[in-house]
Amino acid sequence: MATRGAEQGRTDGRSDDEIRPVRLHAGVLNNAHGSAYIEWGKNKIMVGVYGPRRPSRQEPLRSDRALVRCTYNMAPFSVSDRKRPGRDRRSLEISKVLSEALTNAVLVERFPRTVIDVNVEVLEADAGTRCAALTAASVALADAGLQMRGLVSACAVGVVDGRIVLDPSRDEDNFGDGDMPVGILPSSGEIVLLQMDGALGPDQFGEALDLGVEACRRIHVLQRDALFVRYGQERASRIEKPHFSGYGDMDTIIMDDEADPPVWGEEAIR
Amino acid sequence: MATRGAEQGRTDGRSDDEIRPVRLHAGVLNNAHGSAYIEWGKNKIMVGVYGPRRPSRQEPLRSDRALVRCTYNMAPFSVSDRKRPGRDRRSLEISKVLSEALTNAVLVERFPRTVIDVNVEVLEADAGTRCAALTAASVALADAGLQMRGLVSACAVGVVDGRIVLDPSRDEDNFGDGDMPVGILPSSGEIVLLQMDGALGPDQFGEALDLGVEACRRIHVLQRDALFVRYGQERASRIEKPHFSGYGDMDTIIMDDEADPPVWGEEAIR
Amino acid sequence: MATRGAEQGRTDGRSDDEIRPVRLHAGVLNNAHGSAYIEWGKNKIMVGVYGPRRPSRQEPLRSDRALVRCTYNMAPFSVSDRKRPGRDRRSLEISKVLSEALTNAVLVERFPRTVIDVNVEVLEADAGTRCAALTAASVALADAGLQMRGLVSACAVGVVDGRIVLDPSRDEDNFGDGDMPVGILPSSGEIVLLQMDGALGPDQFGEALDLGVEACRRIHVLQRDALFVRYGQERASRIEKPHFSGYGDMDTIIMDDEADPPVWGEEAIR
Amino acid sequence: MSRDPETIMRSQMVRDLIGTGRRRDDRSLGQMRPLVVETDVIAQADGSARVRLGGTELVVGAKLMPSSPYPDHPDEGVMHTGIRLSPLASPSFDRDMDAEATEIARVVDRGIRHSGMIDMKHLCISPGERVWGLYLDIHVLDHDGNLFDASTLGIVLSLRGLAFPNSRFGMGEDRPVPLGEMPVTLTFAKVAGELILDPTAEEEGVSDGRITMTIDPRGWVRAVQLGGCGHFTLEEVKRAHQLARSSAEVVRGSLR
Amino acid sequence: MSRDPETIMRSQMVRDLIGTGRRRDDRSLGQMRPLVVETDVIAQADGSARVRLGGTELVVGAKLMPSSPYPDHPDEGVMHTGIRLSPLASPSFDRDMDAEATEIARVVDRGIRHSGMIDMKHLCISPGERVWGLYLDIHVLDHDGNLFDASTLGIVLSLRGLAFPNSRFGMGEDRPVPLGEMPVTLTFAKVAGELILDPTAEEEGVSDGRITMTIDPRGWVRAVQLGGCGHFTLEEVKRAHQLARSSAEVVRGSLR
Amino acid sequence: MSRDPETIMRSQMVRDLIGTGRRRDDRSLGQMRPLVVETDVIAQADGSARVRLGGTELVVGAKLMPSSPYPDHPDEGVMHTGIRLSPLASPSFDRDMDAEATEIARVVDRGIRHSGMIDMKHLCISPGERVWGLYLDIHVLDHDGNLFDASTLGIVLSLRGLAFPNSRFGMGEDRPVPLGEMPVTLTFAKVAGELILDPTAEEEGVSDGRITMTIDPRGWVRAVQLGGCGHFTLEEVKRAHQLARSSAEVVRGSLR
Repeated sequence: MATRGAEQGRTDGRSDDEIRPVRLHAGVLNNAHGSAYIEWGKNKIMVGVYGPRRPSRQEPLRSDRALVRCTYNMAPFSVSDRKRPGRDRRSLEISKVLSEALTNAVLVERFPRTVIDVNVEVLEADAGTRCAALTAASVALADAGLQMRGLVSACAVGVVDGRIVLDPSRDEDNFGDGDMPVGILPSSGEIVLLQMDGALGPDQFGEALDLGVEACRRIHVLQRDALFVRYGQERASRIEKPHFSGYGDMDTIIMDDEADPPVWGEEAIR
Repeated sequence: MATRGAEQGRTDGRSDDEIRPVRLHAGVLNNAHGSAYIEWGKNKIMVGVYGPRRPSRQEPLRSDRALVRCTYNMAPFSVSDRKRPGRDRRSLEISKVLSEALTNAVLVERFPRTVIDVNVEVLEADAGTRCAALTAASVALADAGLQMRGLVSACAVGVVDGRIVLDPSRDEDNFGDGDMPVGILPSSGEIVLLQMDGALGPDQFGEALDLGVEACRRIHVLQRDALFVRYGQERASRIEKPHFSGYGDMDTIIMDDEADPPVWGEEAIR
Repeated sequence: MATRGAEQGRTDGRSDDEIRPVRLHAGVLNNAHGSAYIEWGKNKIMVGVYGPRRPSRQEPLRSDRALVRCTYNMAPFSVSDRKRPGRDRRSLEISKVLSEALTNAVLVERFPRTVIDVNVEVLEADAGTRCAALTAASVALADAGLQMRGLVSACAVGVVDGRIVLDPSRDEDNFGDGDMPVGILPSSGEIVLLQMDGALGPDQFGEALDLGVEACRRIHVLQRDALFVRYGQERASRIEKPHFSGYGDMDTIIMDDEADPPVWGEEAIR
Repeated sequence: MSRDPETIMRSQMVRDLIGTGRRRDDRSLGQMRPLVVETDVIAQADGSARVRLGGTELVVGAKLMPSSPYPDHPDEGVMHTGIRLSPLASPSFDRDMDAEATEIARVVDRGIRHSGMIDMKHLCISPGERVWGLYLDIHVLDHDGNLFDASTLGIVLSLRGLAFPNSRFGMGEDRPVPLGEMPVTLTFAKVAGELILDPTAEEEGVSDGRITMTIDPRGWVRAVQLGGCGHFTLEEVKRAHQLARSSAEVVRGSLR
Repeated sequence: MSRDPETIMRSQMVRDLIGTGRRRDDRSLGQMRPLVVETDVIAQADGSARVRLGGTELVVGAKLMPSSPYPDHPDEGVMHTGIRLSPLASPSFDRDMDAEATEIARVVDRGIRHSGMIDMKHLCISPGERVWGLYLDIHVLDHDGNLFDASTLGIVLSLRGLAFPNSRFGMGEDRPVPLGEMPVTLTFAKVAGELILDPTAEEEGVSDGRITMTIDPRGWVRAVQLGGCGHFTLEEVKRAHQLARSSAEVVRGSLR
Repeated sequence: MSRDPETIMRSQMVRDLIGTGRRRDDRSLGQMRPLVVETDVIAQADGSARVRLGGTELVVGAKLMPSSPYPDHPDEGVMHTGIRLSPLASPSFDRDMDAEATEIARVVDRGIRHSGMIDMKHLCISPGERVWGLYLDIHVLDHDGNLFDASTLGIVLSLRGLAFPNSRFGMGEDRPVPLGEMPVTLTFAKVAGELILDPTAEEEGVSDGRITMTIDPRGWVRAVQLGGCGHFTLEEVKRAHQLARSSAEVVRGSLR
């Protein structure tokens, strides 16, 4: 694929269509029914899935499908100024859009009157947390053995100095002109997460969208790799499973567009 | 009726026993089972009723009657300094006394184990909101087709410079010596709302009470008119129903003590 | 018992192993199923017990035993600076440790799927409230006629100027080097409340613990006396029951180590 | 909330008795229950009182804390009245009591505030900058009806002897807070068409409403609150007013 | 949340009709409902508007209050957008609506903010010290779908005629707040594979998702939000974008 | 909360095994689980650590923020310890965990505070005006028992290498925070009459109580907490104290 806009340069030296390094691991927690850990640039996010299950508190259920209930939470130490613990408006909105996007990923009709809890814990935040969380969450859902329509893959597109760039960093997000997180179901090509704020010219919108969708497909390869490592080879045992930092023996998946990914049908997991 | 105390004058030029202009409309909302909109002086209040129904959340019901659950809420823009959204102590108390007063209006024994929700939204406040809300709420209950013991009519009495005045304005309320909201069931003459704070001399109390009760009967006429407009002539269709501001075709009921109101039994509504 | 450390003196003139004056009354409230009032130094605490009962709100119960649910609350006027009403972290922790300690006192297995509510209201606080509350709470549980394994008796031990002292006062607590509340089941000798913070040398820990356990046994005598006054003589009628202040006719139990307490089996109460 | 036959019969009995002018505790319809009071019961408070009105018992603590004035009243102190309906005071308090607690606190507050027992200008320290905040906290320990009247009594008694805690805040010597005359709050329940003073919890439970009035020493009405889904005729309200005025004198006399 | 046979049949009917290019209220798929607007409806607000979009009705009040700037933007005012989904507006609002309310408020806020209709620098009073806080409060009175578009309309109209309330705060004479061009928000639901503009509550209920776009006068996209468990093909999103641009011109024209 | 036969049998098995001096994971009764630690895992924190103690895993982040001192300690920094029992860490965390979380945070805080590992006077910037606020936030990711000991370990490790972030606040160069020796927290569960160190969640579930002690380098006790409806004989508590002292040395040695 052609490298776009590399001549102008970005603050971290990436070309305009380059995604930050991503490391993604499935099945990293003991208790959660399914889990995934992602490092995406400096973002560090843990996702744990429980369900389908009956909730312990009484609450409205759906008679025709499972409720996917995502809770996005940021650790107090995840950002520069300590964040006060607890729910705020931003995390409430992100929880809602992630819940809705993930509802498309799971065959929710198969689990009526249940809840599937997807808990997202942002340990370190560096722009693009919702895309990283969504990417990891669908891997965690697959790790939980849920019957799925497909994984959801996500990546943000930004506008910096009038240029469309992929996966904006924190500086580019803060001082850029726009941010558009995109999440797709690669199995069908459908878009299930799309938000945007800032400014996109009439022609830029389509261009940004195309770039975002293409990036999601690259992310999808990493998701399949992570599940392959977890289930294909079984070399990562429950005890000695990969973790989120620099242990020598850790299975680290560095993004590599050239790699030929193993064929993997995530619909058939477990 | 004799005009009392007109010689001293009031800040807005009313005589002491004069009520501010009142406009009252029934059936102004599409979704609510019953609704009413009132403009009383500069007060603007919308009331919507749902019920009798089973509440969606689990909560204690009464096996012998319906619970009338009034929620009084002020819009943030309804007062001079922006009001923080959410429940406060004042609105909690008003919600309670309105709920209790309205319980007398509805034949609650006919709807055991249900809830009747009366939602009061104060869009603009200018003294006397609880009386205006109560007046509109009982019209909204009638509009919902609930079997009723009668409407509740309300009006406040104030003390300004030692004089008893009807329906004090905001200035009179802030700088006056007392405020006494009165609400009655005109069908039986019983008092169902009575609060007071300030100072009323031993003889003034009875005088103020008499004046308030008499004013409630005047308000009652307006309530019957509003229901007559809504149901008697059916000239206000569901789609082109009257609204709360100066549309040319709006049915506006200006208070007029001399008018001979149509005979109307609110007990027989629907 | 020898008076330890009396030569150094304490701010309030007590010897190191001397407990502040304690007055304890059982059955002081009309509505509560069981109640107790304690004055311990300047601490004034009321405890009321309800249960075993089904809670009015839906909540998780235990199929094998009753839940003992203690709520420790401080009145806004109980401390020097007015305390904001409502739950705080300190009261939440104290409520939890008191609940757990009292679970040992009651034969909870006899009341499955119920809740026993123990409400502690601290009217005046002066160091050592949790021990005083626990002492009174178990008397209130006995007063409620619950089948019990035994009373729980409690007293704190402190470290002041390197010396182990019993029942530290507020000054000693604020400026001392350590505080260790101890609560025991005198019937079995088991320790059911133990917290500590500050500094206790390797040998001091055991010494402090021994002293605390011994003090609990002294407190136990007072608890039995209070129940004897309430049930043994029936001289305190339901109407003219003892109260928490200086009425002339009040039955006041001043702590007295030498007194020969009446034999009393609290296990057999009611 | 369901009503079993026994409860219904018992309610009927209470009503019938009152219909004949009598009450279960042998009081006359216009009689208050025995009142036992004590002041200065809480050393940490700047004023405090304990009130036992029949089977109803509560403690009030008053505290003065330096505070900021409201911008529109720069030379007046601020006053806050709160109440805790502790779950230990009644089995019926095992649920959200916010609406009930708020109503009581606000009605009692209005009676105290408008009676002029405390002149808010006396609570000014430095106009526009610093005033005393007066916190009146009511703590209910046993609920057997009529919390309104007992609460006002508790506050009034806690105010007697209230002193500015100047020494605690490095502002010189403590000195007493000047006080006006005390207001009295009187509550009537309507049962079987009769107005009964100082209702018990049982009487409140069978009543057709409640009316509460706060009366100052000159006989002026300072606060009124009708509640409990009450419906009173005009004559009943006026009669309650007359009864409240005469009863206020009795209470005032007994506490002088 | 259970779906009875009647509801299922009704839903199918709505879908089938849209599949043939028609809607229950006889609109074309790309047509908005009748819009009735009125401004300056709330005297206490510094700007206000009432919007009736078909059966959806809401009031917006804008208020300016002196406030402190954020440390990282010392010369800019602050803006807060809130929404009340009053229980009177829909039987479905009889539960916690926090997530829905927050999403609408934030999406609408982003569209207004990024469109530049209000330059936050114009809201500066004294850099680093005092700025105007602009509070935009949306009050929903009747909910028949598409609260996003109606909310943006209400805010835009409440801003027209917004004046700095200098006199209220002793800062001289009131003067109008300079405004840029208005943004327009357009929402499409996907039903039976079709994109329909300005969906009713019933249409939202049977849809396979929702896409909301805010378009500025130059045709630039200022905010996008996909929701409602939506799944849209790339082509559908691009088509929504084209439709939004042309529809924005229609709305803008009708409100000029 | 109902206990099915399988759970009862399994509990009995765990108990019986411990009664014979063995544990399901083949540890001895006084042995801790394998401990894996890593520091500086969160770049945004001023100090951070990750701890894996058997199947329990948590991350601690320490942050320093300029703050105001308490009036009664004008020359000391302030410290706050918080914990998040994230629902992803255990199926049993799908409910209100406030009481549990508060207890852990407060007990761990007391141990750290009283051990003197951080002298609060070192956190003073300008006496009476500005001090450092030290925020210690524990984030539990996997719960397999003994959160007390793992939390203290996480905090201690996050403090090692903690630096004053002077540069972030325009106060000159960053410099390390002076540290004293580390405390160690040891928790024992009582099962079948035996004291077992570092219990798993399963062992906690069948235990007759829990006792937690924080020991400083001189062997002094700095915090104790008995919990879990525990009932311990005097001898058991004293034995726990002895075991804690010796175990603390082992842990301390392994982390030096």
